[in-house]
Amino acid sequence: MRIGVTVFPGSNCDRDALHAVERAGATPVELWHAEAELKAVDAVVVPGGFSYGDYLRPGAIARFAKVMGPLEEFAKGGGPVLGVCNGFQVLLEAHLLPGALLRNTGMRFVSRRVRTRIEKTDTPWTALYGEGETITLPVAHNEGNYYADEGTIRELEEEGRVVLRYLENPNGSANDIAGICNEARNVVGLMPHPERVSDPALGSEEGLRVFRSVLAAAGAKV
Amino acid sequence: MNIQETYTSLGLSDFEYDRILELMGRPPNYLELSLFSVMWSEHCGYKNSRPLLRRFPNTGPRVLQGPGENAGVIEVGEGWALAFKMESHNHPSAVEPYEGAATGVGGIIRDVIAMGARPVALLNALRFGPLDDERNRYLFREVVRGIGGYGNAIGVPTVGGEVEFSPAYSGNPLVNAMCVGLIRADEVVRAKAEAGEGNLVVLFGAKTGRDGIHGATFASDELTEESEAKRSNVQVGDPFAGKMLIECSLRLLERNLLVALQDLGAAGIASSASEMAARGGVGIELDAEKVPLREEGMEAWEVVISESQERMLAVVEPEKADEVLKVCERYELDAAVVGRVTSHGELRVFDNGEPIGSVPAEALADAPVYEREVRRPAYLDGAHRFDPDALPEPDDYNEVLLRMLAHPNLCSRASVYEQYDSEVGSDTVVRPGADAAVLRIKGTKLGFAVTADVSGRHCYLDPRGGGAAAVAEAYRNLSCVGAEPVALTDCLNFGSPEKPDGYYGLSECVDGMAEACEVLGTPVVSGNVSLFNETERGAIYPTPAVGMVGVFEDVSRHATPGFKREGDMVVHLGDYRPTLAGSDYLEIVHGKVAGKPEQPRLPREKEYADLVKSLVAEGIVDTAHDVSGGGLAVALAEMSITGGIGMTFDRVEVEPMLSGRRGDQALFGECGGHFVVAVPEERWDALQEALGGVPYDQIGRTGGDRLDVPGLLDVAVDDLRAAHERDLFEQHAPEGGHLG
Amino acid sequence: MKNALKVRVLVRPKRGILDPQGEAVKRALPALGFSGVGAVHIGRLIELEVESADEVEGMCRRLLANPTTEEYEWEVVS
Amino acid sequence: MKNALKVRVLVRPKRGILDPQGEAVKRALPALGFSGVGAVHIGRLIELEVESADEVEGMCRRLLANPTTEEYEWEVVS
Ligand SMILES: Nc1ncnc2c1ncn2[C@@H]1O[C@H](COP(=O)(O)OP(=O)(O)O)[C@@H](O)[C@H]1O
Ligand SMILES: [Mg+2]
Repeated sequence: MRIGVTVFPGSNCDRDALHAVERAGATPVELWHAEAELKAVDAVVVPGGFSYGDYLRPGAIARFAKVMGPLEEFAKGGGPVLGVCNGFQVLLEAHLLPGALLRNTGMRFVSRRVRTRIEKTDTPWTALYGEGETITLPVAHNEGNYYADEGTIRELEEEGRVVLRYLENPNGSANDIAGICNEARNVVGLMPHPERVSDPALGSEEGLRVFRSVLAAAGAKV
Repeated sequence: MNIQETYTSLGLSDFEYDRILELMGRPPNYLELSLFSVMWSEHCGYKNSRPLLRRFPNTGPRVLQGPGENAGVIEVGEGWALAFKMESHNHPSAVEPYEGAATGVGGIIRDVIAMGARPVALLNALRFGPLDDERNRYLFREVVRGIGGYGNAIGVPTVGGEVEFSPAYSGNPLVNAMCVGLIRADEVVRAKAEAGEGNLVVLFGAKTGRDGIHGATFASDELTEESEAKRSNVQVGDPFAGKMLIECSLRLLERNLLVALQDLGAAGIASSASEMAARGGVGIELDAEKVPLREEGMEAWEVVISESQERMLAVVEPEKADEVLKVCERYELDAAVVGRVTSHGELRVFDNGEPIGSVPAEALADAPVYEREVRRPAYLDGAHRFDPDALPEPDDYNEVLLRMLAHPNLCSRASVYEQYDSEVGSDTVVRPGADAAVLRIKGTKLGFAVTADVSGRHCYLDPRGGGAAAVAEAYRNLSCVGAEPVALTDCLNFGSPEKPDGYYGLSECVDGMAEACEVLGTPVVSGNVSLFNETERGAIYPTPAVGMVGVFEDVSRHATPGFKREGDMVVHLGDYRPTLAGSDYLEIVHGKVAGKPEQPRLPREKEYADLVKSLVAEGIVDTAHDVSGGGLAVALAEMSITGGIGMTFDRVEVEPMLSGRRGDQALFGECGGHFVVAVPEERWDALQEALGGVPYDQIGRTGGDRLDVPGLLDVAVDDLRAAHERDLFEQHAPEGGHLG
Repeated sequence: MKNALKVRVLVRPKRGILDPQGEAVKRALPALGFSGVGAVHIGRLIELEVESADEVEGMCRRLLANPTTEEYEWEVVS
Repeated sequence: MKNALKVRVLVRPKRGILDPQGEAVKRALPALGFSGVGAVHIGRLIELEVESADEVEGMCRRLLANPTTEEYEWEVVS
């Protein structure tokens, strides 16, 4: 299986994501922002970082990058797409997911480990977790405060589209939302960084199943 | 302005001007004078510190590159090497803290890139005035935000540092940034314009504007009311461009397109070009009009000394120039051929073909050297006459410990380092909060550890001992996580060298550091000097900052300070000769900075630290902490708090430790050279055997939820934590300037 | 650019949307001795030079403001 | 607040000071299909309700703008 990782100017977790993909047992493929092609990948990770410096708004400029055209098609066609941190912001700006990420209520960048709960396992990115399972994940962001209008939040909750929830909310997110998926459930955005806890050498492998899940999902389909 | 006013305003002395006349054989024009002004400033030319720096040992079996290049380089193993350096950005941060700190980080990153290394870790050492003052709070908050703002965006983890507060730094904060880069040992790039004549000089990165013109001279002056007026010099960092510059530089090197690479720092293109020329023994000609500009109407002299950030200068073979420009385009950076390497040995600047300045590169690189007068300051005798026994002994040690743990100098630094991304890169094995940060090298079992340590108060009370103590503390911190300390970089933050008692502090500190480096076997491979850290109120403490790097053969064998299990045996090892002289306790509880701290016993420091390191490396110990600020009680409290497990002293052990000592001395006295480790009972025999002849005491056991030293202390771990986990930005309403 | 128009775009948080920055400023003002301040809102000021104003509306909608959380207005200032 | 004045403060990078945000947006625009855009500058819009306009100048100087790198202007809008 080939998993692509987009690289925008200013992405900085791209190498980490490629490493995690490799550890999960898939073939990592770099997707350069200026090339409008997905190189026949089976899934795409939009990694964290500060695409275009986070200038204007995080993700606002990156969503117009050339690679985003085919990526949007891929997502709409049901291809598994994961946005992590800045990648989540990009997917929101591209309207592949609803809502927005506002400045943290504490007005500071937060980098720490937080306990979270896996709420839904019926997405290609969470299939290998147990529903209700608690995992500890790193967060590192300035704008991770999830916001959507009341109707949207209600819809997300009712349709079971809140995929990951903070047990220790680090940023003021509505309903402690740490991650959501689209209606078709193939596009997932997460604020915490599973790729940073995907290697036992760093003391935790709790995030690796995110990448293994998409492999397993593909295996089941083939 | 007459000529004397001109060179004086550029920071040059009469003596220096005469020397320039002699070297040039004619009067210099304004551009040439500007070049001398920046290249002969302390920041670039080390004119007051060069003879002192020669005292540092700088060779060793793992040293691949000592001082003199953009960064020092040491060998790790399996062909891997680390490039690292520390640098100050004190003055810019005093004027504009956010951008000053941010550009400090950007600048040190580029030094590491210039060696061809990928930046993989950042650290910082910070000093501010006390937080009860609004301006100090503002500087602290914005400096931390600036460090994070740059480091987080650029994707290099900030893994460690140091921060303390003292009135000695009010108005003159210290902002020292350190960067470590990873590189293949056989791919180290040197900033020499070698391969001589005919090669081209390429500038790439951000466009050039009027940023920080004469910033280097500014950094070498005392801070006065007037420097407020020089504010238009502030440089603004662009981490986004910085990130592109990292990736672009590494790509150019990987594709073997460059002959030499040099970052642009103080005095911009002119300074970088003259350094490259001097190192390579060649000349360089620059065409000012070829430089991509951000602003209109810039004069040629402004163009070549502008300090716009996020730029690099490379020497390129002519046939590869097009390819270089193409790579830069891929990363959306401006790039242009702005000059060529020649054999005439001069740095020559042209403006549309007209020569507008020409100076021998050697002359610029050869700043005059001053041996300053040394006089032992009078305050030392007074400070040393202090008698700790004259202090009243507290009657409630619980309360004293809680107060100390909550003090800004001893409380948790989490509110600082949680603003830094410490994990990006996925190599951080031990995150901030331990004695040193630990990182792995992907694809190997190898790793390295880094720490930054500073000893301002100690140096104030005893410059020589304090200099040695900073090096020794760094050595201990690395040993505690299980790394073999290898080499260090330093940043010497001092007052004016023109004042004989100020120069005494500098000279003595350097001697103390040099001696410790000799004994501990950790050479100095790079560094930076920041003098004239004075305000109208006087000089800062003599404050050398040490950034030390150590290596692991097997990074999975490392230790952290937190207690890990109930029932572990807690062992104190090393020297125990606690003194209150110069201690945190004395300053926090009694408001005194006085006494003569214990002299470090360097050979023993080494023996004990090496032992701790090997205990960790052999897998006997996974819990270790050195005893430093706040003494034994604070060290144990930190181990309890981070581990979430209490500890009880054995009654029989307390007696000998106390013998003839007051409770405060035993609990809070400081001396260096000692450690606390914890092991499960089944490894107790192995530990005793490994300890050999080293002095040690099994002082108690982990367990429960209290820290209990019978007769002296008995506090719940939760209370310790509540005191310790204090947010240093509590009153963090943005007071004054910049919303962020 | 010849004959450029200067356009000013103001982007502000939509009514009812959390504005942590505005809140922080509001809290800071009394500490600095400024009383009598009510609501504070912080947004973005964008100044552009354009050849024609035709595309400004599109730029605002698609790029300069986020319709989920922000509203905008723009005018040609010279 | 009764009888509040609405004040609008515009804060922008000082002339000559690098404006990385503006630069990045300007560079990105053509790729997004917006051509014919010259200089772009990005600053802050601050809207406040105050009882009197007397203190606005002080607020700008001390908190709302960073005098080292930014310039500001303000007006009462209603
Ligand atoms: N300015 C800072 N930036 C990042 N980390 C910091 C900073 N100051 C302190 N730390 C981290 O907090 C921990 C405790 O620091 P310190 O008390 O100085 O340790 P030690 O006494 O072992 O040198 C260390 O892990 C250190 O790296
Ligand atoms: Mg320590």
